[in-house]
Amino acid sequence: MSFSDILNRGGSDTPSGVGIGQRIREAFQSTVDLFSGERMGQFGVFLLITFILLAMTAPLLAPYNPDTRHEAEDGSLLRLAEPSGDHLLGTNHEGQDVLSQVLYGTQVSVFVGLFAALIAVFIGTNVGLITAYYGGLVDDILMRLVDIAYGLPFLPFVIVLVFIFGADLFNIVLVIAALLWRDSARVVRAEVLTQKERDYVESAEAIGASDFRILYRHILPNVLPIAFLYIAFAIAYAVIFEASIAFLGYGDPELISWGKMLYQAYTFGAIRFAWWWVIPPGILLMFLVSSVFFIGRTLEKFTNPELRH
Amino acid sequence: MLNIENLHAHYHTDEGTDVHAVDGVDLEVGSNETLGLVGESGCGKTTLAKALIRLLPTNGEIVDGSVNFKETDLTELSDEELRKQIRWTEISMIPQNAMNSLDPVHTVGAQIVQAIRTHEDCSKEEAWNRTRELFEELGLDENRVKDYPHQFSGGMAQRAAIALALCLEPALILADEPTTALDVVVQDQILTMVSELQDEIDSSMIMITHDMSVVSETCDKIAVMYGGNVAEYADSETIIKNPRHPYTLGMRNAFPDISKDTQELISIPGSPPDLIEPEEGCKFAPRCPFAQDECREVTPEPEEFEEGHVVRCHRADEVEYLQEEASKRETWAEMKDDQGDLISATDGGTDE
Amino acid sequence: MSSHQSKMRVENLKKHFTANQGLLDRLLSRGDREVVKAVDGVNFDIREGESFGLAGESGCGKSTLGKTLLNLHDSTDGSIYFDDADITTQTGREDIAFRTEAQLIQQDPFNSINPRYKVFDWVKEPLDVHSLGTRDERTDLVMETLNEVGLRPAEAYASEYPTELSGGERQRVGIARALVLNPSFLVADEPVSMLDVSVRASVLELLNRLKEERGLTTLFISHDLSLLKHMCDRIAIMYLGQIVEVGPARQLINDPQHPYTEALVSSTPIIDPDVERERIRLEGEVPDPINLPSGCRFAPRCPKVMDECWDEEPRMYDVAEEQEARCILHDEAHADKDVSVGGAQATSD
Amino acid sequence: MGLQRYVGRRLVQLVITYWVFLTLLFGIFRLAPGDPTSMYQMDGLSPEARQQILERLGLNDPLHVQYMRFMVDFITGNWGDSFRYGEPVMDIIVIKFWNTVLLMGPAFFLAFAIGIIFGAFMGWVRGTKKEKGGLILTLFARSSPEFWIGIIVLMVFTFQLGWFPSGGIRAPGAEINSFWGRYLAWDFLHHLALPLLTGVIFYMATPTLLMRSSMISVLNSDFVEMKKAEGIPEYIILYKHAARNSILPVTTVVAIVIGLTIGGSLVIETVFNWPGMGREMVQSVTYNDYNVSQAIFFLMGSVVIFMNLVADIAYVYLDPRVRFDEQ
Repeated sequence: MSFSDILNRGGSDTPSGVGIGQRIREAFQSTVDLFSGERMGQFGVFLLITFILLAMTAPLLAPYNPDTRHEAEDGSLLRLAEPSGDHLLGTNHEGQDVLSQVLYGTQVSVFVGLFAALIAVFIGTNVGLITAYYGGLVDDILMRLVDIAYGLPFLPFVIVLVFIFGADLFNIVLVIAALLWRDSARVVRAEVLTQKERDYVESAEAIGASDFRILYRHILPNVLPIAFLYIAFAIAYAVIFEASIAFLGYGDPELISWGKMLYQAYTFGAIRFAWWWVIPPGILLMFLVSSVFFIGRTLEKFTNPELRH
Repeated sequence: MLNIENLHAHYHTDEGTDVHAVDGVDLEVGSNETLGLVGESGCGKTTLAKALIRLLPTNGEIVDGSVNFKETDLTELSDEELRKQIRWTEISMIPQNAMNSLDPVHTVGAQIVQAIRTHEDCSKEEAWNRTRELFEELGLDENRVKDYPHQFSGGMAQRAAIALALCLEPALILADEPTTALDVVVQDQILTMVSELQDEIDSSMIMITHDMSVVSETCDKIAVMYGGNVAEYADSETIIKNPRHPYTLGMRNAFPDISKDTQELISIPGSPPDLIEPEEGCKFAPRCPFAQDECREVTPEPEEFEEGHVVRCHRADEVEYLQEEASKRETWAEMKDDQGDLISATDGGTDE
Repeated sequence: MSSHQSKMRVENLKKHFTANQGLLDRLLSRGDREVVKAVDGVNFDIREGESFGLAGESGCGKSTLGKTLLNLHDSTDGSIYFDDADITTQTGREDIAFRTEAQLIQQDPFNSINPRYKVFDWVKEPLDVHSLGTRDERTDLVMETLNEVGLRPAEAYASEYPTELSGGERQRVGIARALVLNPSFLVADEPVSMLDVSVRASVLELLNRLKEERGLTTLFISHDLSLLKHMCDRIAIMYLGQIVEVGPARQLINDPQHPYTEALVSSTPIIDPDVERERIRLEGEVPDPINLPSGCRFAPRCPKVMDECWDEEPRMYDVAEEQEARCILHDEAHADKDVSVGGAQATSD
Repeated sequence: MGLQRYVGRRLVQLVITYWVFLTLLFGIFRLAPGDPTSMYQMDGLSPEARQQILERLGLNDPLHVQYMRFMVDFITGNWGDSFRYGEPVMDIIVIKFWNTVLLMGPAFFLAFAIGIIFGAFMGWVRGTKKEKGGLILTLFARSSPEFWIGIIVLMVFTFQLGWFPSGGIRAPGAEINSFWGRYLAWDFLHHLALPLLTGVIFYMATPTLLMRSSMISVLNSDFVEMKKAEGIPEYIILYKHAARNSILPVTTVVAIVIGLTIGGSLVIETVFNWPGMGREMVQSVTYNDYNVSQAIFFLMGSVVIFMNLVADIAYVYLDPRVRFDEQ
């Protein structure tokens, strides 16, 4: 690296040199480097990107409108048709194309997973940073809240809240996020407590750096790997909970989701015979969730070097 | 009693290269003798000790050489033979950090009792009684045998670890930086006690440390290690007062002596080699003010000068010149200029 | 004493910690909080341009004292005069001015640099925080400082992450960061104890050179008396939150006047096989600075303890030129006893 | 002394948690749309009659009066009547509570027992093919929602192999003579097998993974190396030292897994038509049957809170460092 590169790197608009954005970018870069040689992690990343692409292109890829009720040649509803050239994954009890439904279902799971996780970890990371750094009463009260949140049975709580606020996709996202933040808050807090004891924080205090600077420029970049890890876990939980809510019949009635497809298949008794209706949404659910767990495995090695061997 | 011949121990890295942590070590330890193993971090002293009782981590391996202990080659024994015949009954260890070396969920006494009963056929009461006696001997309250490690202070934990090391009266004790983590007062108490007890049970010891003053006071023989080799080996007095290896000379310069009123501390430039697939040549040559072409091209072999004084250096025969020049600041400073600006002022010498 | 210009004067400084308890404990407890008296009534002054050594065993409060002097801890009681201004009462901008004057060099080179910062950013940060100079000026200053601490070529080091550097190099980066604000006072807390022996000397050499060239005043904290003897003009010995002896470095080591100093010196191993040391064995270890005994704090371990030692805390006595010790052996009432505790250390020079 | 104080402090925490939990419970169900009368509305309920019902149920009182009454009633076990069944909630729930406990309790304990053994094994053989295979299987198990595992289990064991019944708690027409006769029967176990298997597969992933990573870090610790140097046989190092220390962090996820288990009962009971609390709760929420869903929610929360307390106290017993630091 040449000298001018150094200067360019140091040259963001803020008077304080390297911006927070770049630090996050660098943390991200080191996270990317981490995946080299990690086959499980790479597989996870590949799967997750595939799912995101599928979600974005579902309307293009889906052969039919998922709501269309197809009819057989004799004009009757094409119910529970086995997979064929026209319907690669057959049809369901209302003659709708399973493949198209599965593709559209990707959108719900990916959307809920990503958004709920980002909101939850954003809240959790900030709560963790602030409580751990300032301690005292703020810490006491917020951590008691986290304890209480752990004392609530998660799924029943989500269902009651979704029922109360309405089974709208955004509500589902918000309710899941409102309950999931506790995980990342607790872990980030623990990590900040150890980072806080490290000498570089003292060094920042000694030069007169502000609390904000210490929290967001010094400590945050060092807890980002663990925040990324908890984004991965939060995605997994959010996807599972959304699917569970839908399976119990409390999902957004306007949308097609994998959980809802399985709910319909199950209540119709289709698991006895119509495998083509049951297996695809279930398998995809499993793969979507496992993709983030595989990524999480690799991130975990980063946060806990002892797991490398 | 212990005779190490041409020992090579390597660590395999993820990149497929080998770190030659111990690279052809020859050493001897006589009975009731204390050998000091001195060197800086990464010189292979701890690897050597672990290789002796085959405790290398999974990526470590003894690739060549032999460790002859009382006429048995330890590298040839099966794991089970080694465990039953050698470990703890013949060779025990005093760790650097006693607190971490004791299992936190069992009492200290129970761990000593376990070690005794694993190797000796004796009743529980007898083992506990012996443990209490050991505690007494090490200046610990015998009622604390039922305490957990974390209830001990650092010094007490170290004593407990020594009790554990001595419980089977082994023939050889490996002490890996046994007092580095302690304050000087406690260090002094413990070193004195270890020496006394060692005499009492008539065992030998290998004391690993980076502290020249500790080995000078405690050990009969000293081996100075550098880059996986023994650079110089002799009795303590010779190593301290009449060393021949430039590295030993440099270390003497860098070490402050409390008994002196004026002393110029001189550092050795550069930093230790990384030992990944080392090339031919003396490993100290890049930092040595006396290095010549031969030093950079040919690996020096150990050579015996006076009785028992073994040196690995091509120029060890010019002892007077070396000792004279090495005590001057300019020698080490001048040498830096030959190496170029980067290495000159720093100790780092990263490969730029 | 008056002939010396004082850089930092400390009067009756105290730093007590109360065990951190949670909300619930506070509600439930009946006021039985444990107080750790890490620094408990310390007086000394550091003269302009000198190297002042602070020694003691772990847990004696020397690091806490160092950090309190830098205003990194709020003091519980007492005053710290820095260039004749009391910094314990300063806040806001004055504090910021003090921050540029007094800097810290830390012990652990592997922990003291934020692993996410490059050397350049790390050394430049103090300038950013205090908004000093234009961007170009900052860059020049950083490069100059890197050169000064021996990280040459500075350009090559500037773009490195700390993980790519050796311990000695990192310690130099830490020194550069402390120097970039051009301070007049440094607290060096065990600056070489984590480094290899062969490297230590070069870092010490650098600190000595900076002291000469920049006229820095340094507080040198270490547990290693041999090192302090070679680095410092004067040394203070701490025990359980108090200074028990202070005096010129060589004089204090060669002829200690407090039984604790004597024991510390006599426990230090000597490399020269010709010098025999007289060992004074102390019983036990440094206790926690909670529930301190009345009277002399060292009494429970002191080999020379007398009945009077338990009565009240001894004051500092003048024991030799510029040397003071906190021990009633030096009280006139004991003039008949053998007070010459020194001479334990044979000297070879 | 120290231990008592710790337990005492923990009990005070428990009371606070309970209080917040009950307040939340009260608040949430007051917020819920509709009221118990809505299910009668389609029958042409007159406004007067509706007011009468609300009056009888005390739903017209000021909020703080309702809150006080709610708190007192809940603490004294007076949970009111079900709007839907017209019977005391207690009577409806008791049997369902036991049905759930007998399903989820064993699932929870088996998941931990198997997970700890399996995880310890994976940690011990770290770096081998066996470990990697086990890890991938565990990750897939953890990635499957309970209902999906349940569906697969049903498809395989019931519809393909026909070994087990598809749901319910006993065969139609089976006679019940007593409380114990209800559960100590081959028929019950036959019905229990599949839902239990589903629960164990899902819940064991967390303890397994944690035990594995905890085991790996313990195996890297100094004292394990020391025990090897002492010549202690490997199997003793494995169970007496490595596994014993590795279990400590695993106990900290008991709370999380309990929460998952209780929540999971909703799903598993729905899949297998198990007449437990979870399925009852899902139904009562749909029917605005406040009293029932409140009571079930309260019971579920109580189990979680209580098990957290047990786990915390167990941790104190397992780790001498905590036990003695409190003194």
